[in-house]
Amino acid sequence: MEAKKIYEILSGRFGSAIQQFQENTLPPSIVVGHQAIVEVCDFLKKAEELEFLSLICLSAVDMQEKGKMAVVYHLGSMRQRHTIVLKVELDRGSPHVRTVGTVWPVAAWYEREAYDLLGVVFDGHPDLRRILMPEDWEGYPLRKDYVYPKRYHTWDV
Amino acid sequence: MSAVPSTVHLLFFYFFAAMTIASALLVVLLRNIVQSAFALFFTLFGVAGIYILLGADFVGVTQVLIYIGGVMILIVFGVMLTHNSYSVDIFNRLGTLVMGTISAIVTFTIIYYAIRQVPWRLIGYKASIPTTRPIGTLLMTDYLLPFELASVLLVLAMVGAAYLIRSELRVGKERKDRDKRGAGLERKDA
Amino acid sequence: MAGADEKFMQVSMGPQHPSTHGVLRLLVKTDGEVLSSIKPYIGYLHRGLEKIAERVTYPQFTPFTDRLDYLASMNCNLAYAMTVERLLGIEVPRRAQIIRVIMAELNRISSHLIAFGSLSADMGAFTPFLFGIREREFINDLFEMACGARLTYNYIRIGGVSQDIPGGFIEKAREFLDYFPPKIKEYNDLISYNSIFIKRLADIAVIRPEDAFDYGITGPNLRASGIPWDLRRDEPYLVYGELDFEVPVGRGEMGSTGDAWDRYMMRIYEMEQSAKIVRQCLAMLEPGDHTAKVPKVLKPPAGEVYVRAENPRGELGFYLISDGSTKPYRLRIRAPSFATLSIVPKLGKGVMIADLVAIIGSLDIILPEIDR
Amino acid sequence: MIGLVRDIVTSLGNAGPLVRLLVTVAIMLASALIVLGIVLLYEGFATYAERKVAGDIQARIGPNRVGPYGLLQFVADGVKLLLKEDIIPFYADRWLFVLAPYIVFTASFAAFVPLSYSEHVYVADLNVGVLYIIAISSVVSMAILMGSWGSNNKWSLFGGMRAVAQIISYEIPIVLSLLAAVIVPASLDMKDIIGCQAGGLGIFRWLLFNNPFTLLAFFVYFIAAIAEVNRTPFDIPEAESEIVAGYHTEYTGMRFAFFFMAEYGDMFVVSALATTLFLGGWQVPFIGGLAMPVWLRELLEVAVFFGKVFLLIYVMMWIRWTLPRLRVDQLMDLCWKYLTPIAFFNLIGASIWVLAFHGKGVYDLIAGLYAH
Repeated sequence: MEAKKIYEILSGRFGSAIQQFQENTLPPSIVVGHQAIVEVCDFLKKAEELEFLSLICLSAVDMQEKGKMAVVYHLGSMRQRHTIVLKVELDRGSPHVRTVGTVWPVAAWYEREAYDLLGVVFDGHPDLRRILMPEDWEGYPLRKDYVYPKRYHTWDV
Repeated sequence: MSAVPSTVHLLFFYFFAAMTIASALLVVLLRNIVQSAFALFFTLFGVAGIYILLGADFVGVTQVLIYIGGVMILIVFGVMLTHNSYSVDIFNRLGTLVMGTISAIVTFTIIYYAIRQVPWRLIGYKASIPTTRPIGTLLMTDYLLPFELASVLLVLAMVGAAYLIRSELRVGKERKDRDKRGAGLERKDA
Repeated sequence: MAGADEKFMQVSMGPQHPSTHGVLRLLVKTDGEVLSSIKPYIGYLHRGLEKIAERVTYPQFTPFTDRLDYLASMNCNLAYAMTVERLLGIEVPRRAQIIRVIMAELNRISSHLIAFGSLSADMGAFTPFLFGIREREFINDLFEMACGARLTYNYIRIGGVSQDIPGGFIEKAREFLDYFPPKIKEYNDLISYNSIFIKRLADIAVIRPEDAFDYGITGPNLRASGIPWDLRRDEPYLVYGELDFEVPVGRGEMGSTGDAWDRYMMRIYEMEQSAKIVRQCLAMLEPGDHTAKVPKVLKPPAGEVYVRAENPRGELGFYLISDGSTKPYRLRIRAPSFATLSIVPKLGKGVMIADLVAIIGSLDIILPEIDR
Repeated sequence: MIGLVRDIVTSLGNAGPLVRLLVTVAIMLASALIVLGIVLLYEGFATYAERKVAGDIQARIGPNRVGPYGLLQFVADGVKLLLKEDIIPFYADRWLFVLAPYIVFTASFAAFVPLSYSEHVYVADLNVGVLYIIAISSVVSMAILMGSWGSNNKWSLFGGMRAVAQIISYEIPIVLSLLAAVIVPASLDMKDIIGCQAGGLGIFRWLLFNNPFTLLAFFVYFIAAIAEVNRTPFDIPEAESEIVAGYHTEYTGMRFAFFFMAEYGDMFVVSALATTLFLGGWQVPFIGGLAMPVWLRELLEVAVFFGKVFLLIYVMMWIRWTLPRLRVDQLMDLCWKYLTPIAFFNLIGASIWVLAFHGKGVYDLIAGLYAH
């Protein structure tokens, strides 16, 4: 299915929660309000002609100039052979979004990574801990304004 | 064995006797319960050695096979699998020490006199003869009833043990079923 | 001995353990030999590749992709090169495309050889591993001819490949293709259909299709669950669309579909198919450029792409955001093994320690890719 | 040996008791040392052979640097092990940890005593020889448990538990199938058992061919014996890929070597027991009846005995480098659900055979038919 059509279906159903359609990305993306993301994802997974059964990738992006933090969901459907990108833009100061781990369990790990590296907090996540960095690491390394630490415990970094 | 000059015989006897007594003392005196269980190994081994010196090679070998290969392992397993066997510290408090000494002295006195009283039939040194066949024959003729009774007892014990294990399994299964029913409310493991 | 939960013993499997395939730590709770829960701890190999990417130029990042999945660096190079090309809109010459396919498929074979060998070694049979190494040497020789390296090739570059294949390569590759398929039969005789091996793997850790989707499982592991999905066929890139090959799918030959044995067997089947692909590509090779005209300084227009490619261990995806400068604004690497590992806690409940080894071996995860 | 002692001591005549004692002890020590030397030499070469066999099976060369054909590799290994740092983990139970390897080695060494290497070459002629070997090898499981507990390592404990469960379980089919053979000569004495296997066209009076039940008993025994010495496919107590070498995880240097040598010693003992009981021991096939000097006959007998033993050891090595490993529950299934019942019925069958045919074997029965 065309991305444009998916966008239309979604806006028809969720109204103002579906904010924008970006055609310049590849694959095209839909910007979704962060309150509705779980419902949108759930709908995309379960709707008959959409069947986005797989969450291909979940990434967090630091959009420093806009003062936003984006979480990007790459969804795919193997049966329908289409892909779509969902984006939620969050306040960079305190990025909070609800977890989609209830829709796709794999998101639990992706979200932990996003939390670990960019400090996005996923509300409702059962086990939001650091995953790649040591548990007592300070700061979120993938943020653009990240300051490299000089020391970690007794080691020079 | 007894064809070997008696000095060697004696030497071995003292060796095994010393080993038995020393390790038996360790069993009693060691504070670490696992270590004392393992010390029992040497006690049993020493006893087996004495059996062999007495010309009872079959009994000696059976002692090693059953007591060390079987009973010992069971004891050690039991000790090891017991709760907190790491931290169990056996205190020899003064009261128990005194009581233990007294009862030990009494027991040994009784045994000593018993040994002295029995009119032992001494057969002297004889070339070692195979004991396996006579033992087998005796077990199947004169001592058939005790032998069979012992077997029945063992089978009973085994069945009992199996039953105990099974009942524990059953309880465990019920608990598991109950857990499964309540599982929906538990949080998901990430 | 007993931890907080007195019924269970807590054992740390790893970070140094022979069969966690790298520095993976699994904190397992066991009741005797039976596992009651598994908690994976990763990150021991975290090198911050995504951060590094933001500080180096586009071509400079290519060597780092070698270190993603070091058993299949060609495929990683390929996925990254395709991502940047998509952003730049570069058309790769046909000869380069074919060479890329040859390299990617040869690397797939060599990666699967390790996968099959190390699973067998985990199951206690060490000989298949060395058989696998023996054939892998051949492929390494081929790669060495092409690019001089034997592990981290850095051969597939943005715009094409670093240099044309040398003379004698095609003959040697053909020789390999004649030599290799009979060896697959040897593996099958030796281990695949060994009844102990089947007993150890069949019906172990069955991944049902819905779980496979939920946990983002891709590649051979997904196909083992009975889902015929292969990017090479379903979203063809390079010249894959013109090639004739099959996508093997798990059928539950020895147990249920999606069990460890199916996952293992997928690799064997795929090696056959890859050999077939390489043979076709060798026949398709015709003279031409080995690389497109790529400017010295790459300055892609602002934009973002997500490109994925079929790696031996699943779909490797690169989500690349460019702000118009010479360096990526954000490069997110979607590593197949990362998603695959996330299913282990679910699969590992109530199995035995020996099965856990089978699970990890049959999922064929690789740690540098997970930790990045 | 006792006979030798008696002869020598008698020849001393009226020497004082102290001299007699010293001479006796000296002879005992000397013979023990000779056996120890031979055992150590054998164990060294067995490790070399293992590696060569493995190399051959895995299409490699194996050791080839130290000495001609790498023959002195084991010496180099021995020196290396002696020079290695001897590590005792801080939290280990020192006494048990230190004691265990010695007990394992002593038990494995002690099992060499009642073996009969040729008609006149033996250390001690015990009339309960077979039982003695079984008894003394049960000490091994005890010592393994000691070492695994003493290491204070959870993996070691797993290994120890597995080892003990396995050794104790497999002792049952071993003893039962040995009994099925032993009832034919009606003796537990190695010499008697071998003596009754002479003649019969060289090999047909071996207990292996005595009756169908002994034939089956041999295979049950051999399978169980592989499990008894913890070798693949039954090497779960030291399964490296699962529990990191099990009970000898924490052992280094010479202490580790003791465990290692004990394994090879046990391999020899179980093979020698199989040879003695089923394969005619030192009976030289086909030329048994020929007249020849005693020294030549003895030499030939020793060679034949070792040849048969090494053949069985080779089979064990071959199996090890071919098969994957069973899982712990499958191993127990094999023992309790298959081998033990088979061994039981086999024993009953063998007893009935002995009763029915008065201990005559198949060969004797057929020969009896022709005699009429």
